[in-house]
Amino acid sequence: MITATPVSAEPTPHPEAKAVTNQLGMWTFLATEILFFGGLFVVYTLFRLTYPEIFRQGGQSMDFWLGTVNTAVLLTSSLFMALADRAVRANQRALLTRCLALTALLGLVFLGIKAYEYHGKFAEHLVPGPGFRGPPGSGPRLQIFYFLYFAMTGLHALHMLGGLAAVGWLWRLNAQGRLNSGRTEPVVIVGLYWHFVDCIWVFLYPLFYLAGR
Amino acid sequence: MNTGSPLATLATLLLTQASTSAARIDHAALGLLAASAVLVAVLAGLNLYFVVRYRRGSAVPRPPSALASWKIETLWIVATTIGFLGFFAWGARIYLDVERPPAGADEIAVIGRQWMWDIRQPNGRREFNELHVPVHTDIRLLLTSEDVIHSFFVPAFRLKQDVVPGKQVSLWFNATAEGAFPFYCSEFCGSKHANMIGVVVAESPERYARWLAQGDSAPERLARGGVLYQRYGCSGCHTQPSAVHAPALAGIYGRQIPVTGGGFVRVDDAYLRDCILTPGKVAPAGYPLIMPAFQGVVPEGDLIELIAYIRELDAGDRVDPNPRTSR
Amino acid sequence: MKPAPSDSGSPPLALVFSSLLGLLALSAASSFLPPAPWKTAAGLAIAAAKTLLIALFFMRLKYRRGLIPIFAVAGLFWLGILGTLLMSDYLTRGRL
Amino acid sequence: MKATAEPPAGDAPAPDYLSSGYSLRSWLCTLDHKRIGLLYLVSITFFFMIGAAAAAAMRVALLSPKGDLIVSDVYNRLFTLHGVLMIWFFLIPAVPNVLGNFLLPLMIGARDVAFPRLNLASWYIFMTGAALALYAILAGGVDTGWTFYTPYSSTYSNGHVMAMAAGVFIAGFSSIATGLNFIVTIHRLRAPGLTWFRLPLFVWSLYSTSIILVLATPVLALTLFLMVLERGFGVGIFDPKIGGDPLLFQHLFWFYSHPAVYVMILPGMGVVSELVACFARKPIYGYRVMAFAILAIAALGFLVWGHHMFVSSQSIYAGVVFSLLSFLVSVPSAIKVLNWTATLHRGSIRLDAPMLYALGFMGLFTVGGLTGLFLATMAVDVHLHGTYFVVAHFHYVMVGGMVMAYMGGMHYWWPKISGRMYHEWSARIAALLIFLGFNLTFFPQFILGYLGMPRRYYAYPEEFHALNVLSTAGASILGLGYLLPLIYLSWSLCRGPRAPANPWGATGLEWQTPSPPPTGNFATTPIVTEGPYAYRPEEP
Repeated sequence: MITATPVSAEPTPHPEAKAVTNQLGMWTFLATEILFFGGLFVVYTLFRLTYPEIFRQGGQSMDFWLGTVNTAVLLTSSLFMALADRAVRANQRALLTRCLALTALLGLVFLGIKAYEYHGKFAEHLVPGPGFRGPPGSGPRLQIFYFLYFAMTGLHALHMLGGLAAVGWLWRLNAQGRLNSGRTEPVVIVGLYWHFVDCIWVFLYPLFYLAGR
Repeated sequence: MNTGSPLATLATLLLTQASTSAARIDHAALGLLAASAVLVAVLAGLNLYFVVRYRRGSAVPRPPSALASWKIETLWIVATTIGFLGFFAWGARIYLDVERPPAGADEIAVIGRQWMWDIRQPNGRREFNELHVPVHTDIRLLLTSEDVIHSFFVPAFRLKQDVVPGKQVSLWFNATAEGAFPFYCSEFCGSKHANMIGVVVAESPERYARWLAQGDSAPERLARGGVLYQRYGCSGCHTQPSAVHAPALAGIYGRQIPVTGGGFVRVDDAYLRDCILTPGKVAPAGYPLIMPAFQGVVPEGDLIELIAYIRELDAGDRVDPNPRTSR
Repeated sequence: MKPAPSDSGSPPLALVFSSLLGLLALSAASSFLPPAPWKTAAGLAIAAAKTLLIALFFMRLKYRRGLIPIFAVAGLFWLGILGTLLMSDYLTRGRL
Repeated sequence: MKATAEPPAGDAPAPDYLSSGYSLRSWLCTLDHKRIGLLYLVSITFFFMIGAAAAAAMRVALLSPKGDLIVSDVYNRLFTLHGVLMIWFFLIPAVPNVLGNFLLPLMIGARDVAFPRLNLASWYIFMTGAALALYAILAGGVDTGWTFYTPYSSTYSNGHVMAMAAGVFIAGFSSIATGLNFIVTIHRLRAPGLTWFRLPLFVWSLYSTSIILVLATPVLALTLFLMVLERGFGVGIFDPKIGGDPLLFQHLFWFYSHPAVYVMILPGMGVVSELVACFARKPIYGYRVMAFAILAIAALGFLVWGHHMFVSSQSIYAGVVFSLLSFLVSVPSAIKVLNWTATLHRGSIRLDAPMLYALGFMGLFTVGGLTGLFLATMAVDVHLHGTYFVVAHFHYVMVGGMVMAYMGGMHYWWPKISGRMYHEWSARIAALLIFLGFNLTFFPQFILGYLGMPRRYYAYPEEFHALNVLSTAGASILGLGYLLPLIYLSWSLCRGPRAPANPWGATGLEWQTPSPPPTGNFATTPIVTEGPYAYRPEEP
């Protein structure tokens, strides 16, 4: 059945084959993430079809401009991530440093704006639970909207934190001189993740910030 | 009832059949049991035979099989599929009958709460963990829960329905035998789940009527619904003529009505329930949203009676709504 | 499966980025129109278009062959199963 | 049968993986898939014993119908503990993470899995989840049942639901990491010549299992996250008080948990295929159909979750669809049973202990599968749902199926794992004890269920007494059956005779390398020239 032919004592896989393996791993992980966030989107759809009025009411309390600016911030961060990917393949390490810094900076700006929004919701007693005070005329059901808002944007923000940690790791690798055109994989992998988290937000934006308009 | 059939007799030996559904469900189960027994016997027999005959070292010939493998594979894929689809159809047919309540059944309200069953007869007689029903009469239970999910399970009727908080569901049966049949809570509901049990007392219609009359003489359910309709102030706005612009409820049940934001909704138990507890979710078109929410104000027991009352208001030209949607 | 050796024929990232910003502006602008049922659908369609741009050019899915695109779509397919069968319950039983 | 000889005397033999280091660090920081498999083995055996102790306590309590041996709150915590530990900390990791981790690279001729660091991380994630679950148990326990149904879990239960759910949530990521690793490994690291249709069925089953793990587990994570958030906020989308729907929790939960049942049984089917082929010395009958059946079960398994909700007040029309799909998923399962039987035909059969387990699996899984049809038949499920019939059915599939296969696999690959042989007759006796004890424990529960005894009852009406006593009697035999292997396998570890590379004369790459295998698995990369199961029954 098996012929044991001595190919080489220590088979070293081709670097390109290893790259495909790594990317396949990352895409499998992203499929997992699609189900994770996607389940929430399904739940959102269900409730929006069931109680359309709470999404009108709730959507009106969202800060349209903060949401729009945040979307632009995140899209720009994705651009710099893509540029970082290009820079490392072209072996431009100084450019890579700048791109990574801008990506992380924009990620932090996004989280800052998000925190400001959360703070506003806390101050207005719009957090679901016993302390919830909806606008006049709204019923207890409005809490479902805010529950979904906090669950979905909160999970997204957690993913952003993970992404920032990953970018920090890239920064360190780069500072140690371990990223170059011969070793681009870490940038590609982190980039896939960063862009994916960006895509999630692209959907959260119309679902929450444009719901009441 | 199928008491004549030998299969049914066999099932009776195991467990009393006390409802019209019980025998049909037992038939399906016995059909499955028979098919399973044959399959297990054949497979176990073949395995044992092969293990003995083809044991290592036995000198039987082992020529390669002449029959193409794909023929056999196709054969048993087709055979199992057809067999399984048959059982699917059998079970689904009975299920649809069991789940769809017949028209004109007597209605008894059942409220589950940790850890007791609170039951209200049509005439308002209230009992706990006991359910009196007349035999040979269609009975529809209106079930709801005040806290967690319970499940109302009568083994002798072969019937079960989860009782879910926040919605009203129904379960119908027609008892065929007199006697006392235990019922259980069969969805885990906390510490005393195992104590949430009771007895269905099925008796002749005459004895049932006598029993019903003995109780505290609460008014009929509809009359009580009418009292509640006044007490919660519904009549102030919803009985025409009224100074307030509110939809008239007489004859509204079962109709398709236009709602704000476009579209139509059929007025059924679930919709009325929504409108009482949280008005404005899907409000009738053309009326200002001035009604207060009754969430937490009307207890479940009153709610069932209120809805029953509204349902019967001016039943003259009413269309019977599809009862399936309200299960 | 192998990454294409070169993606020199690809549009410059700046073009992709400005399309993304353009779509965002379109989405934001549409919200100033009077309420209409199609606006939700339009918002989601724009979001899908943005996602497609990001996936194809930023995530370089356009230059991948073989398994990776399949893996990328598999998650969406399974999500469709969840959504379809879940809705099959809710859409045939009336309201919650 | 062609066993590759030990490396020629001239070469310095590579040290085997067990003797490549003895320090604690060499185990806890290892990247070797074989050592990680053993880390899992030790952990899940520990959780199995706790779960089994809880089961034993429950069986003892049920000796009395009045519930006077164990009070209700303790009993409720026991069955929750039993369910959570057995499902997430034993059954799901058992075959994939122990046998799969150990064997997958060996079977495909690879030096390790694709991501060895992720593999080790997966064990640490698993242990973190387990630590949280154990904390929840020790701090006072959880009484929701392993299904965590809302609103009981989110509002009414006063147990440590959040810690327990967090433990399961975290353990889920370990499953995802393992599944991801296996999928990429099977795609990328197969030996030259090892095409898809030359893969052993065990590898096929691991592949299908991994797909389920990767695509279903995130939905469990999401569901538990929402439930815990609801417990934290005090309201949520499963809460009927604000218009939420408790049934939505059940939908999301079973979207994971029904496919998870296939995570528990598919690898067992893979193991049994290996055992039957080896001990009947015949190629698996209908190999391709078997491979497709495994894939079909994994795919269709995602479409049937609603059969857990026939009486939950979900739409009856959705129920009909789910019932139909449930019957369809049983077709490939039936095909597998029939093909194993056909494999025995004209074989050359030896009843070594692994084969006894495999035959036991075939019988018990058949009963478990057929009783599953009772539950897929909607009208019959209306009566049987939530009764002991479900408990019996589930245990026939999980214990009668999965655990039997796991035990069979452990015995079959024990020489490869430990490098030692076990005592054959002790193993045969244990297999028979487990088979008998199992049937005595769980068959009466089918009858109990049909008579109407609901599950999760610490006290029950008098008429169920006799059958419960019978069940407890069976459980004591079953317990003894599980203790025996612990004893003789431990003995074998120290005193057993050395195992040759291929004690069963089996085909398969894992038998082409010494027992126990060297750290890098193969001295040279094997090249595969034939399909699996190249057995010939005519040869003795």
